[in-house]
Formats: sequence, structure tokens, C-alpha cells
Amino acid sequence: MSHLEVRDVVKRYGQLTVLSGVSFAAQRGEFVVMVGPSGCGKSTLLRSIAGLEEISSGSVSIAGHDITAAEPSDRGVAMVFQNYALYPHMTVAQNMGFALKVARRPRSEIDAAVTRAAEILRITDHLGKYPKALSGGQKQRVAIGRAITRAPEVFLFDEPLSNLDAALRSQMRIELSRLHRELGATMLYVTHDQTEAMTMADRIIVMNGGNIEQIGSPLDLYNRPATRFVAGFIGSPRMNFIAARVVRLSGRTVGLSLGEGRPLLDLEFAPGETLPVLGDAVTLGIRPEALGDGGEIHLADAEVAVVEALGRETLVYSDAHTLRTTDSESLDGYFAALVPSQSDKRPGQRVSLRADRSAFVVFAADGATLHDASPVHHE
Amino acid sequence: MPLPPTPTITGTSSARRPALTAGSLTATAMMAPALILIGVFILIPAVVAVIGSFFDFSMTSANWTYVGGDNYRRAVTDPLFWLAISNNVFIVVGSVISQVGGGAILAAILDRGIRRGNVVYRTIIFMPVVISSIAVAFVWMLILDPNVGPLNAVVKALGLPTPRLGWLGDPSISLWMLLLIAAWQNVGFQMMLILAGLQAIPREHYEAASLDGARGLKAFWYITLPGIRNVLVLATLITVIGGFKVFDLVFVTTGGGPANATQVLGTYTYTQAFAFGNMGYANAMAVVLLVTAVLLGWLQVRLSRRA
Amino acid sequence: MQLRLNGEMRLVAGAILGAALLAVPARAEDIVIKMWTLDNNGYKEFIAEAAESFKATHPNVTIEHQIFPGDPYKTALKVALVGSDGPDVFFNWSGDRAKQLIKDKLALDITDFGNAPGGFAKVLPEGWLDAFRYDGRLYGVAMDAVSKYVFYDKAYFAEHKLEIPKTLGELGALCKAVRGINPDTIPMPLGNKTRWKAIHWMTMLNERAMGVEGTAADYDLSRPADQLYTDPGYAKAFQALVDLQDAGCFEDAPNATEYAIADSMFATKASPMEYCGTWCTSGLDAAGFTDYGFFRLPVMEGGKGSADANFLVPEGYQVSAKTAHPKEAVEWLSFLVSDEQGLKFAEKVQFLPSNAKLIDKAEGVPQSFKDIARDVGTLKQGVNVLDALLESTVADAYMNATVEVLNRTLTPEAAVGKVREAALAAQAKQ
Amino acid sequence: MTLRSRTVAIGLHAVVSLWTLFVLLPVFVMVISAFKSQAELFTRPLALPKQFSFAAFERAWGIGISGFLFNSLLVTALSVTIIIFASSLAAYILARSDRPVMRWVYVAIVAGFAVPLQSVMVPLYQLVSGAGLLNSRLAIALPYAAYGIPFTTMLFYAFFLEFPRELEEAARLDGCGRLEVFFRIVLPLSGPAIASGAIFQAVFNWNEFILALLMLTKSDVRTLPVGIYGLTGQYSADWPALMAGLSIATLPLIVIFLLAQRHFVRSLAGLGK
Repeated sequence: MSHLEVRDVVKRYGQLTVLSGVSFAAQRGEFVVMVGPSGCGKSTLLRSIAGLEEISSGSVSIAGHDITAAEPSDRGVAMVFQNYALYPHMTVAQNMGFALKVARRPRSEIDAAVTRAAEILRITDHLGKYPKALSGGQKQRVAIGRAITRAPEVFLFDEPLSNLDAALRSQMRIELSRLHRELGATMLYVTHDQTEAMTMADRIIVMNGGNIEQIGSPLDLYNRPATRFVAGFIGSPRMNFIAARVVRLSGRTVGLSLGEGRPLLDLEFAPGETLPVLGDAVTLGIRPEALGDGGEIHLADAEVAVVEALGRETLVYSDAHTLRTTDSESLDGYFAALVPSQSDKRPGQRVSLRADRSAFVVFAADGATLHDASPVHHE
Repeated sequence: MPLPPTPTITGTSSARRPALTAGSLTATAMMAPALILIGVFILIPAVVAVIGSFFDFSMTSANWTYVGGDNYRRAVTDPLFWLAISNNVFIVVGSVISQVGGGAILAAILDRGIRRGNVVYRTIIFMPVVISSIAVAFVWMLILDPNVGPLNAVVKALGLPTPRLGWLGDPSISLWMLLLIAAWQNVGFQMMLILAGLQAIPREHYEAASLDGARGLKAFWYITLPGIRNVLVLATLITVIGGFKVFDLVFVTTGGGPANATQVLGTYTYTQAFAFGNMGYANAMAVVLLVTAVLLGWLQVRLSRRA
Repeated sequence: MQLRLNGEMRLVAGAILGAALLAVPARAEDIVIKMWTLDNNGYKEFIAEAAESFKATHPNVTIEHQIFPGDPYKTALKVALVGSDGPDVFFNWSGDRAKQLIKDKLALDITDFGNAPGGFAKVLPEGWLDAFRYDGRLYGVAMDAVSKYVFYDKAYFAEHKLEIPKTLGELGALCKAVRGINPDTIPMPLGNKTRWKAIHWMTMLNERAMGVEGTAADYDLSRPADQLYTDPGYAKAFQALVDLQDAGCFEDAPNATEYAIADSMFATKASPMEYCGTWCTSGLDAAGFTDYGFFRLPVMEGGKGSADANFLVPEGYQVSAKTAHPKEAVEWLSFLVSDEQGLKFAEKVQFLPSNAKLIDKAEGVPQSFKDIARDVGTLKQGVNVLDALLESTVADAYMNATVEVLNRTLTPEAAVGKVREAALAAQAKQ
Repeated sequence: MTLRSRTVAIGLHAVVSLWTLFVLLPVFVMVISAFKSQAELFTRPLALPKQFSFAAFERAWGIGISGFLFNSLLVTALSVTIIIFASSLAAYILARSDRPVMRWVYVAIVAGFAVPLQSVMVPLYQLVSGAGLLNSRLAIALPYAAYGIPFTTMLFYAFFLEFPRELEEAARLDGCGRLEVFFRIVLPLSGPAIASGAIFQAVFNWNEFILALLMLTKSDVRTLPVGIYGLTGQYSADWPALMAGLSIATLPLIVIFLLAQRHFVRSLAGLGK
């Protein structure tokens, strides 16, 4: 049985549906990260699990108990908030011990729990201070410490690192991973930062528009995105998308062209798969790291527009003039390519955009990945 | 490090109710003290006043005679009622200009123009707010006295003419004096309110505006004014409602005189009720005042919510 | 909306009460009489000492004395009499205010208690009893009266060889003479900011123009509507006030001047005269000013008034209709107007007591007070003050009209018109 | 600093200084007058007293100002406590509830702010009288509290809208019920709103006159304004003692204001939102 189980959770505010039937389960000790763009419902889902939002239908259970209707404090969860939510009028120790104090635990037990949590987080020196005397990172540790003292079944994190600067953020990522290992606790972590998701998660839940798009391990999501949305969301820099059209149907082979041009790719559909219709709009996706001046398929000739040296690698944005990416991260439909730094590209330089055929991912008009369609060489 | 085995989930035992509206009983209980007090001491008397406005009775007599809308008809034809209303309107308009305007000017100066002595100034200017209207009225009566008052002495020393009938004895001047006293007492409050609003405007807005070339008046127009719009609405409405409710000040300084010249709804109602014993008529006028004031209160909510 | 017991109920209630009293005849219950008065100098001490003396005959009665500021008392009293915690006995002016309370059955008919042995009705002269007599019944006990005189600075008069005026015209001439000596000297400051100073003038000027008889039917609104306040004497009285103002008697802005300021002008000898009440003597005493004389407001040339009539406003106490102890309350009031207490009252408060039998024995009061008391004793006719005597809306209109006459925003005739208008409205409501 | 900006600065200083002087003059007159004799007060109004005499203060004290002070303190403290307690609770629910009916409740409460006291004075008196609460210091605190609640609720409402909700959510997760969240987290952090609400209401209740006059008829329960007003008699008024009494009555509030003014200004900012 799963440790945390969410079944068909629906959340509506009047006419507006924020969660439309979400289900997933987390195993004991698993670190699950929920990602998605803002407004996708991930925070609402987290807060529904915490009991801070009342759900319209569905159920939530933790460790086998149905807690759908329980008070937040009776659910066995602890939450770490984005803005820390430390009580300004209490010291660090009082903040961390507050839940136990409310539960009328004996003084000695509270002290012991606070001391232990402080040791884990290395904030023992700050126990007597008030939150306003702490730095952002220290505040976040206290917020985590407050969760630890409660010894919850499930830890909930609501974008806990988004208020920290970059260096501190990566440090805290490592700490959180260490903490997860040490405590062996079930953690549900909400973020919009895919790096956090990729680096910390055992499993990632990608949410979009109140639905779960895909659940899987970080590499699963990267390598086998279930939808165009997941493909676009996971991976940095973002995947290049190119609008394509079905221009030829022959048996189980479907020919695609880019824009008005001649067919570029043929797809071989596995038996049983629904074939697209002639004239259907589909999308081709290719990751920037797969795009370069080598490869079997020539996409287009282009002119380098912007070069961003990232250090080990260089990100090159090129303008193909006749062919534009859609849904692009950069402006103007430029193609993004991640190339080794030695390649020494300069703006204005002519390049050829090429890639291996296996690097292409094809998405149907509804956004679903056509996994069972494999590109074959044409020409 | 393993977690201590603390069983924390007790959720299954709760009845099936939504977690966060669970406190609606508590919510009602938390609202209760305020609602009960308001109900008993404001609502019930207000309702009784409305009922009383349809009767003819004196405070000391036990007989209530139902007269329908007579009291309201009487008000319509009573020139003093209209005079009182126009005096109220005068005070309202004058107070908004003098108090909100004056308060805004002082606040603007203290916010941007002056650094030294800021706290001292603002403390002193606010001080009259905490002095009782009774005290204010007595002190000003002394100051405005035509025979021995300092104001006359100062005006005479400047070689200017003093009003023959006295500052409070001349019907054409006494209302202005009430405005002056009210301003003396209340400008500090409005100043503080507006100052608080001004200080809540982020400095970056001014910096950005000044990079865009908007300084001085332009910055005031495009940054300051929109930034304190809500505060100004609130200040204005507090002043307007206060202007309609004005009582203590008029009651003690002029008693509505000379010869009713400064009668306002509050004092005229009081006179009709307690001096003449026309409780029904007084109630009818009180209801007019009540409705006006409540409408203004409603307006306040509307205006501040929209913002 | 008042609960009234009918006859039988009262009998039953009385029987129960009587039985209860009989059951415990030995122990008299403790009685608290709540008494409300204004705050005049010496009042508090006088009541406190009297209450102590009263214990000699009524050991079980405690007097609980509350004092009030002047104007708000009128409101507070009315409100309290209707409410649950009102006084048993309370101060009131004779005139319309007393009449209203009697009409609304809030003041008790105390004729029978008063006529009991030792009752006030056996002590006070008929004239004083009239102050609170309505339809032949007594509704109050007159305690004192205030009168008004023109006080003058004897030294100033002697220095400038000024004479006491015999007529209002001479008074005007006197004012001009004072202005002639120093134009900045205000001959007799008025101080009408609270409106009652000038209405005191009008009270006497009306008498001087028309006599007490001539005005009575207008004052109590008993004259037919078409004749109400049509006597040209009313306008003449206003004109007399205007004439005095034109003669420079008053300060420039009488309607903006506090009465206390007018009083101090005379007390500090900045002004040589003031038309002031008998209550002024204690204040002058306190200011160390003793060398003053006084005279009644002079008569009007061609007026119907009498030199033997003067301002005299009886004040006294009424008993609340709600009191639980009417007998004790009246006994207490009767005690207050006994010969001995009358004397003490004169000594402590320096008001003219209704019982002035022993006034000559008074100690610690200025000679002028005794002189005034003696002069009041020679009056043939007391003139009650308009603001207490008239129906409240008429009184209000009269005070406002007087203010406007002084401000010169109304002519005397127009002012009478305003009063008549109010009187007609009040009469129509009766 | 340029000449022009210096001129402007001087001009601004002058405006503020003039108003400050204008504000101070009457206060000065009040205090100075208390040291004069009645005659001196009226004959030499602008001059300093010839000798600083405390006689007027003694006379004012002699009418029992210490008792009035105590009564005012008691009535003010009690009513302000009730106001803060009831208003903050109500405002908290109003600010946190999304039920449409609560909007109407809010409007109704705000409407109460507009109800003029004198228009309901007689029914109110009869109510209090009927309940047998006349002449009870504590009883007058209840109507005072009722009339203070609307404005204070508005004040708290604005404050609570800005209050960080995560703190309350954290507290709920920590096991606090609604009441506990309020009393252990929200209220302890509402200092500015409490301070300004308390000052406003203290000013009003400390100075309230008409109701106190009607409902407190015994001199041993009277509050300051009524007690001091007693210095004006039927035919005479002791102005120096009046001024002395008013000075005594004014002082405590000025001190309280000076102590609390920092909070006060900060929380006013929330009112306009």
C-alpha cells in the first residue's frame, strides 16, 4: 500500500476548476517533486493534501488513513512554506517547538525534539534568536526544522527555495537531499524550477492545467516525455518545436513536411496505432543538445543570431529565415543549439542545422507523443 | 537518522466535514461579541428612533400618538431644518477643503520637503486630536472673545478691523469660525492619515519616474496622487461623515446661535428633543441624519472596495 | 406605555405593604432620598450640614446629594425622571419647566404632605407658595429666589459725580456720560453669549413697558390668538434695549461675550456698572470688591410698569412622582425651608431664602447681601423671568429675537412678530 | 543647495511652523489660563500670569478630579479592551471568510460607524435605564464599546487583509484551532493595529460627554468631561479652574499618544488599502 495516496481530487472555485481529478501515489520514503508552470494547480494540490484547502471531491489518505476531512494538524503532515512563515514573535526554538507545545507535550520532550532537529540542520547556535535576526537560508532551515520536530508522516514543501539566491539554492538542494536520506521520510515537493526537480526527485509529477501530464523518474521524463508539454517543460534549454504537416500517406508510413517544403521525414507507425490523416498538423521536437552541424538530416540553413557562452558549452541561437520554431523560449522563432564551447560560433556566421533522425520526437495535434512512430530515412 | 515513531494521524476519526469551514460555528462565536454590542446599542435604538419618528410624544410623557408621516412633512416645511442641513453641508464642504486639503499639504511637506524636526512638527500638529471637544470649545471661546480674546488683540495690532458683533456673534462669521476650530482640531488627523499613505508609496516609483523625466508636479500628479487615492477617499469620507455628525463643538461654542445661525442637524435635533420636548419630530430629523450618514458609510465601502 | 395600578390593585398593594410594615414595627427601614441640584457656591456644604441635622429627627434617612452643571441639568433631569434611576427630590425653576413636569405627571402633588404639621405650607408665605401652585395644588417647595439689580461702583460714581438714574432715559444718559469720560470704558457689559443675560433685561423691560398684569395673558398664552403679543409695549421694550445700546451702554459684541467676562469687567472695576443678579454678591466678595451700590432697573418714561416691581425668580424643589418615600421627601424639603435652615442657606449660599425670618442674624455675608434682601422684602410685585416662565419654544424664540435685535438684524417690530409667530404655534398645539 | 531650493525649503518650513504655532497657541492659552486668577484671565488675556498660582488647580482638584480621573480611566480601559477584543475577532472572520453574507455583515458594521450618537440617544438611554445599569461605570463602557467597534473593525479588517496567511496556515498545521491561531499568532502580531485602534477609541471614550452626562448622574461615578463641565455653574463659571481641569484631563492622552505614535502612524497606512 502506498504511503500517500491521492485519488480523483477535484478542486473548484465557483466556475473555475483548478484540479480536475488528480490521482497519484507515493511510496514510503519517496521524494516526489511536483512541477509545472504557475497556475497549473500544483500548489493547490499540495495545500489540499495539507488540509489548507477544502477539496470538492476525491480523497486523500496517508499511511492507510483517510484524511480527506481531517484537520490540517491531524493529517500527519508538516509543511515548509515559500516565505518560511516563521512566527516573528517567537524565537527559533519556540518556532520549532510550537506544534508540540500546542499538543501539550511535556517540556522535556519538546526540548529534545527541538535540539535534535537543530542538530540535524546545524542551527543550534541560533535557537535563542528571533527570525528577523536570521538570514534567508537560516530562516529556511528553521522552517524545515519546524517540520522535523513534528516528525510527520509526510513532508510537504511549497517552493521552499525560491526566495534564496542561486548559490544558496544549490547548497540547500544538496542539504535537502541529504536530509531526505537521513530521515528516510516521504516528501512531496512543489517547485517550478526543473533543475530542483531533476536533481532531487525520485519521481517527478508534471502538472499542467489542473491535470497530471506525466509521472516518472527524472530521466524517464527527459528521454520519454509523454506529451509535448512535458517535453517542453523538462530539459534546459528548452526543446525546439517545429510545425509540420502530414503530406503523404503510404501504408503505415506517414510523410511529414516542414512548412510548405518537400517531405523531410517519414514515420513508420507500429501496427494498431491510429494513423494521422493527410493534412494533419503535427509537431516535430528536437532538443538543443541534439542540434548541430552534423547529423543525418538537414533541417535548414541558418545564420547565427545570438551566442551565449555558458562555459563548458555554448548556446547558439540561429535564424533559419524560412523555418521558424514555434512555442520557442527565445524570440523570433530562432533555433537553439547546444554546442561544445570550442566550436567558436559568431553572430552572422552561416550554419547548417542538422540532427540525427533518432533525435526527433513527434507530437500529434493533441500534444501526445507518438512514441510508436519511428522516423525512417527518406530521399 | 530514523524518525521517532510518533503516531500523529487522527484524521480518520473526524466526521466527514470539510476541513476549513469546520470552524463556522467558531466563526459565529467569534463574531458574536461585536454583533451583539452593535445590535443592542446601535441597531435597536436606531430602530426605535425610526419607529418614534412616526409618533408624536415628548420625552416626559407616556402617550405616543401615531401621526404617520407628519413629522417628515413638518421637516420639509421647517425653514430651520433646511438651514441646519445647509449649515451641515457648508461644514462638510468647508471641512473637506480645509482639513483634507490642509492635511494633504502638511503631509506632503513633511514627507518630502522637510527632514529636520519632522517628528516634532507632526506630533504637535496631531496633538489637538486627542483633546476633548469640550476643552477645545472652551479654549476657543476664550480666544475668540471680542473683548478680551487674543485673536481680537492680534488682529487689532495688525491694524485690521475686527468684526463688530464678535467672531462668534456675527452670523456671517460664526460658521467660518466653527470651520477654523474644526480644522484646528482635525487637520492633524488627516495629515497623519495622508502621511501614512505617502510613506507607503515605494521610493522606487519616484526614482523610476524621475528617470523618466517626471519630477516635481508631474511626479506628484502621476505617482503621488494615484498612490494615495484610497487614503484620500477615506480621509474625505471620514470628514464628510464627521461633518454631518458634528455636535459637541457647536453645542458648546455657539449653542447653534447666534439666533440659530449655526444650528446643525445634530444640535437642532437635540434642541427639538430635549428643550422643546418634540421627540417625534426630533426622531424624524434624526432618521434623516441617520440615513444620510449610513448612505455615506455605504459609499465608503463601495469606493474603497473598488480600489 | 406606563404601567398604572388601578384602585383595587393599589389597595391590595397597600395592604401587603402595610402588613409587611406591621410585621416589623420595631426596625424602621433605611431610607435614601436622592436629591439633585445645580452647583452653586456653598450649596454642597449647606445640603451636607442640613442632612446631618435632619438625622436628629429622622435617624433612618440618608440624603444622597448630586450636583449638576447648569444647562445640561435640564436635559439630564427630564431623561432621568422618565428612567429608572431618577432623583426623589430635585431642583427646578418655577414656570413652564415645572408646569411641563406636572402635566406629564412626573412631579408629585405634595399639598397634603405640605399641610401636615411642620409642613412647608405652614411656614412659607403665600406669595412663595404660589411659585409652584397650579390649579390650587402645591407641586413644589420654593427654596430661594434670585433678583436682579444694577450694581454700580460707588467710588467711580463719586469721583465723576454721577447720579443714580430714575428712568431708563437717564440710564442711557449715564452710559453716555461714562463714554464721555473714557470712550473705551464699557458702562454696563451685557455678556449675552448664552442668551439669558439679555432675556433678563427683556423680562424687566416688558414689565417696565406694560406691567405684570399687561403681559400675563400673553405669557401663559391665554389671550385670544388675534390679540396675542399685539401690545405695542413689546416693541417699546425692545426699542428701550436698542436705545440703551445706542447710548453705548453695552460692549460691541454682546452676543459673543461670555457672561463670566461681563461679570469680571465689573468685578475688576473695568466697568462702573452691571445689571447683575443677587448671586453676584458672593463673586464680588471673592474678588475683594465691596464698595458697590445697587439700584432697581429704572422705570420707563410713559410705561405702565411699577417701581415696586422687580425681577424675582423663585427656585425650589419638586418631588418625583416615582419616589418611594414621598412623606420623608417632603419632610426633608420642609426642614430645608425652616427658619433656622433659611438662615444657614442665606449664610452659606448667599441666595435669598424663601424663609427670610432670621436673615438679619446672618453672619459672614456682605452687608450688601442683607441690604438686597431687605430691598427684596419691600417688593410689591415679583417678575418671573421669561426663559423659565414662557412655554419653551416661545422662550427660545424670545431669546433669539433679542439676540437679533442686539445684532440689529431685526427691528423691534419684526422681533415681536417672531415671538408672536412662535406663541401662535404654541397656542395652537395646546 | 541652490538658492531656489533653499528658498523653497524655507518656505515649506514656514508653512509647517506657522500651523504648528497656530496649534500650540490655544493649548498654551489653556495651560497659562489655569495659572491666572479669573480677573487676570479676562483683563490680561495675552500676558503671562503675574505669579504662577496653583489655586485653580487646587480648586479643580477639589471638585474631585482624582475620582473623575479614576472613573474615566476605568471606563476608557474597559471599553477599549472590549472594543479591541470584539473588533479584532469580528474583523478577522470578515477578512478570512469568502462567504457572500459576510460582505453584508461588513457593510452593516461600517454603517454603524455612521450612526450619530445623538440621533439614538433617547432610546439608548431608555435601554440602559431599563436594564437598571444607570450610574454604573461599567455599564457606560458597553455603549461606548458598541460605538467604537465599527471603526475599529474597519481598521483591523484592513490590517488582516495584509496579514501573511502562511503564518496562520503554519499554525493550523501546528495544531492550532481557529481560536488558537487567532490568539496565539494573529493577535500577538497585530500590535500596530491594536495600538492605533486603542488610541482612537481611548481618545473618543476619554472625551465623551453627552452619554456620560445622561447616564452617570452620581458625582462619584462621573467621568472627567462631565466632572469638569461641573465647574460652570448656573450663573457663574470658574474659568481658571475650568482651564486647570481641562489641562489635567488632556495631559494623560497626550502622553499616551507620544508613547504610541510610532505604531500609530504605521498602522494608519493600512487603513487606506
